[in-house]
Amino acid sequence: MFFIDAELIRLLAFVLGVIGFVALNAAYLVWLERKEAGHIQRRIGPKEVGPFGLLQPLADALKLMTKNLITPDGVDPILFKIAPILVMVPAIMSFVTLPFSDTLVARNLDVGLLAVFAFASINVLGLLLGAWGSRNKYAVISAARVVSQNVAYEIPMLVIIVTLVMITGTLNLHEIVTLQTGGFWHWNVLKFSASPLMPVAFIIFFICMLAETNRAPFDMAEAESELVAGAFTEYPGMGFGVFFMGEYANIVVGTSLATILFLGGWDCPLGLFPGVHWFLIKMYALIFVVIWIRWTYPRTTFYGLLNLSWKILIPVAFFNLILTSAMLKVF
Amino acid sequence: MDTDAITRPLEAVPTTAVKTVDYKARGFHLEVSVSPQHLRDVVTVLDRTGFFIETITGVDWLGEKAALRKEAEAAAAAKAKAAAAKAAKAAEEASAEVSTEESPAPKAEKAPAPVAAPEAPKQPEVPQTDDLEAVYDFNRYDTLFRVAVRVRVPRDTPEIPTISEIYPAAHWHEREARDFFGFTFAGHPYMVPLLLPEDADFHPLRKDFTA
Amino acid sequence: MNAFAPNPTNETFVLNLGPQHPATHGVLRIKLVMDGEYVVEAEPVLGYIHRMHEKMGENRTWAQFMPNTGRMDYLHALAYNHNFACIVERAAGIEVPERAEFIRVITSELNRISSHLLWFGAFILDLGGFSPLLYAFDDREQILDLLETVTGSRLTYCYFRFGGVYNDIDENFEAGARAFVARMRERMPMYHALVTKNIILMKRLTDIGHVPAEMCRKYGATGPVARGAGIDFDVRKHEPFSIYPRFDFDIPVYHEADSMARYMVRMDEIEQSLRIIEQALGAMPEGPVMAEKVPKTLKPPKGDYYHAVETARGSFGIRAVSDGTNTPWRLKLRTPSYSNLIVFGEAARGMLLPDALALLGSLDLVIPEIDR
Amino acid sequence: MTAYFKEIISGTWSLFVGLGITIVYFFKPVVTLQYPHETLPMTPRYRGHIDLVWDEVRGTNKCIVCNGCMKACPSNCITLAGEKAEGGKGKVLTQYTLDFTKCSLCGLCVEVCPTEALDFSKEYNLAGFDEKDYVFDLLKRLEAKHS
Repeated sequence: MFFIDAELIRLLAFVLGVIGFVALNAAYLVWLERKEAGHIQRRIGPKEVGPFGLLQPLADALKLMTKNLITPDGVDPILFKIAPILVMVPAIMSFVTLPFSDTLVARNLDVGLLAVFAFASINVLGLLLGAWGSRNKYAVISAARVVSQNVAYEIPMLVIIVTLVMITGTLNLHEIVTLQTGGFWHWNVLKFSASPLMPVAFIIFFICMLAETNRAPFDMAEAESELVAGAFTEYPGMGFGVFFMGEYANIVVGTSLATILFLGGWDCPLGLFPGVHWFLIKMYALIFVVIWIRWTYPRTTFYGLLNLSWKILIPVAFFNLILTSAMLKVF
Repeated sequence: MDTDAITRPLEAVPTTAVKTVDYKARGFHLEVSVSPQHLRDVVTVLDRTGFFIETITGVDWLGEKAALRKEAEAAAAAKAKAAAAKAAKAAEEASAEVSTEESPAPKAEKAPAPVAAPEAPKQPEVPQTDDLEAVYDFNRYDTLFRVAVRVRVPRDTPEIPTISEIYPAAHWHEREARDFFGFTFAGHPYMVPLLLPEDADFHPLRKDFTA
Repeated sequence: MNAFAPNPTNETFVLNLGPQHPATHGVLRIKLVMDGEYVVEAEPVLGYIHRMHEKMGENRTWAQFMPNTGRMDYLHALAYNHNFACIVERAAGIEVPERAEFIRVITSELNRISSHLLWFGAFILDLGGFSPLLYAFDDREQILDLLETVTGSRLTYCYFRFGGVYNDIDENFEAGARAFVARMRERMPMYHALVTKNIILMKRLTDIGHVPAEMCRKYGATGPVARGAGIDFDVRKHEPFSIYPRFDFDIPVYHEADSMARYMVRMDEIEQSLRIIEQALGAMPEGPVMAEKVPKTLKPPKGDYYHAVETARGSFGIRAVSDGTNTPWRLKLRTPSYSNLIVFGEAARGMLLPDALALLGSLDLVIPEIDR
Repeated sequence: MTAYFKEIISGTWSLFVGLGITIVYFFKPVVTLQYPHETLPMTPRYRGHIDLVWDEVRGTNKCIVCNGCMKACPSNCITLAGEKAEGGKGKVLTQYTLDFTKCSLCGLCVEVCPTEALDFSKEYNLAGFDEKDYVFDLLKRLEAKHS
């Protein structure tokens, strides 16, 4: 007889599902981005391939895949090839512990929040190695920017997370959402009983999320008017494609995390019909905002970003931490 | 703008010839001709009085000397012709009562040839080689006053001192003039081709250049 | 100034910015010696698209050179047309009919706005903002459509002739120009709200990229670069040509000498150009658009001539040497971007790469004009 | 200290204003034209490449072979030839070639023509694979149009 662990099958199904979800998201977020950018700029965006240009991502993927995978002269072949995977895989791994709904979660880890952040920090390593390995001056400048940017932004982000963990008292993502159920006034973003600065904390988290995923206005890593394509300058075809997908996967992780931590996950704003659809609505709304921001603002500079982090975000985050702990102690 | 305040220090520089120009017709106010040795003095005066440099224009005067010679010859011929005509007229007047209807014209036309011929080699001030000219255009921000500084050098040894320490802008203008005309700007710190390829050894704006 | 001071080390590297780089807007190459992200030395390398218009001018008649003028600064081609027409008119003593002068001013100012709009979009694109480019193009499209109805082309105009203009304008053009002035006045507050007052943009431009007045004088910088440094210099007022003295307009001058000042000068200039267009449309006389007595083969008298106009980028001067024949002996084209770019080498020293590129964008370079 | 907070508040406000502007445009109709599917009519003065004009009265072109356009062209892209008209006086055009690869669309040829035999075509869809496709035989084009 076959003794196959049911849990293992479930896990495999979930991993496959997650990979499919991520790939589909990465492809269609490109479509969404182009469409949204188009309409913001009063154009249509992709429209030729399929209805509303819906088949455009497939055409793009096909184009990228048929391109020759060149390994340029002088690059470190191992680092050069491993880097895109190092960006992609941790993003997929993060999904393992993200609860999409009450039941839809691959592994409900007790240290889920910690695991997500552990995986998220590998992403930077991938970019650094890829840039370093491709031996391009633009790429190396970009790598230096990515690393210091991430170091600067992990601090306010983690301070906000510490505040949140103090409020909820758990690192289990599923539990964090469960504590927020019952309508939008229970969500962490509006938990004024813990701290009156919770909306500000959410904004800081959101800004840090943008910076961590290298999205505009913090896209200094691939600032195309300065560094051509930054860390991806030397990457051809699908090497670039995987980086690209990894970036969008990271955005999905970031917005999912924001949904879970602050917006009540799968909880309905009015306490009715909770479920995965609410999670997806909130997540895509946040992604819409991310794209909307990208097509509105110019890019910051490197020192502008550090100034923002050290002079505004970190003090405010710490102030929020102290305020929260005081309020938790008092009430 | 007080023209005197500019012209006086400019005239103080040796070898300068300062000439006011009709602005309406020509588009600039002052024309300063100077020998290459004293160019820097003129430019220093302009810098001190607050001018900015607009551009350096090279002009190749190939064939100018030949044209001048021809012109001089023609002028001499005309002069001789006039003199001959006068002489003829005088002669005619003198002999008015003698010859009546005889026309003096054919005699006068024949006359200049022997007169002009010895005059042509009498032009030693026109040398054989043609000139390259560099025209430095200066202008002011506060009032309308354009100054054109002209320097002439022979085509085969076109050496002009650099003014790039006085006006850093000249750094590029001089490189450009060297590219296109082959001037040598003595003392220029970085004389590599600016607009032409690095290994270019031709000067396209010289009139004898053919692609 | 920068929040960090450069930390001098001996480890510099050379970064080749261009000839194909998104921020150089054409084929300009800048050899940067970098210390980390700090620019130690910046040397622009030119000549990748040099077409030798000056030699072309010596090989064709005065009239045949007119199409070339529009191809140097393709963004403000009409000003280049204008200058060449003016210098030949000055040399040959041709009087231009009044209506033609009005048409010249209106079309040239429309062209100036279109040039500034394109610069605006491209500059914000250099700074990483995408949408303002498309909004600016939307407005610029209106101008190009208008100019197309009267000149027949959209970019490299060859519209002015010695003694007038090629075509007369009609009521449709006048109505269109009036509508555009109204539309642009409505759009300017949007641009200021979306871009000028944006904190990110302000942080990127204020106190960055100083080009002070004395540096402008030493390098011969003109146009918005000089006006951003507090120099009240605009050829339209300073050395009036055409019928500009008849119009009531201001020269925007900012004293900060940074990238923001240059940005503001250009944005204010759009409004001033709108004022000129409005006044010119109101005072438009009737009459011919071509001078009657223009000789068929033009032979300006011997001598050299200078004429300058204010283009969108600064003072564009032509020094023409005529030998009395129908072809110019020498045509020297003094282009503003060329002089403005020389400043970059000194001004960019010690800056961070993104700031240096913001400075480069704020100089508003058109490469074919540098490599004329 | 107040400057610090003022900057935070005004800066944040400016960011929201920007978002407000772009979202308004997001819901406004698009202004672009979907080019190959939709086209705009060309303006009457549009300067395409030159074309010979058909003379309705005489049923031929208006050219009198004065070579004015050939001489006026700055880039020497016009070559034309004519022969003595049979019977009548003047000349008849036998060949008119425009090398469009050199043409800069300046219109000096149209302007110089004494009989208005030249005009701008309204063609702008000009793309091809061979340089030789752009050496137009204008006489043939005219005849093809009117036969």
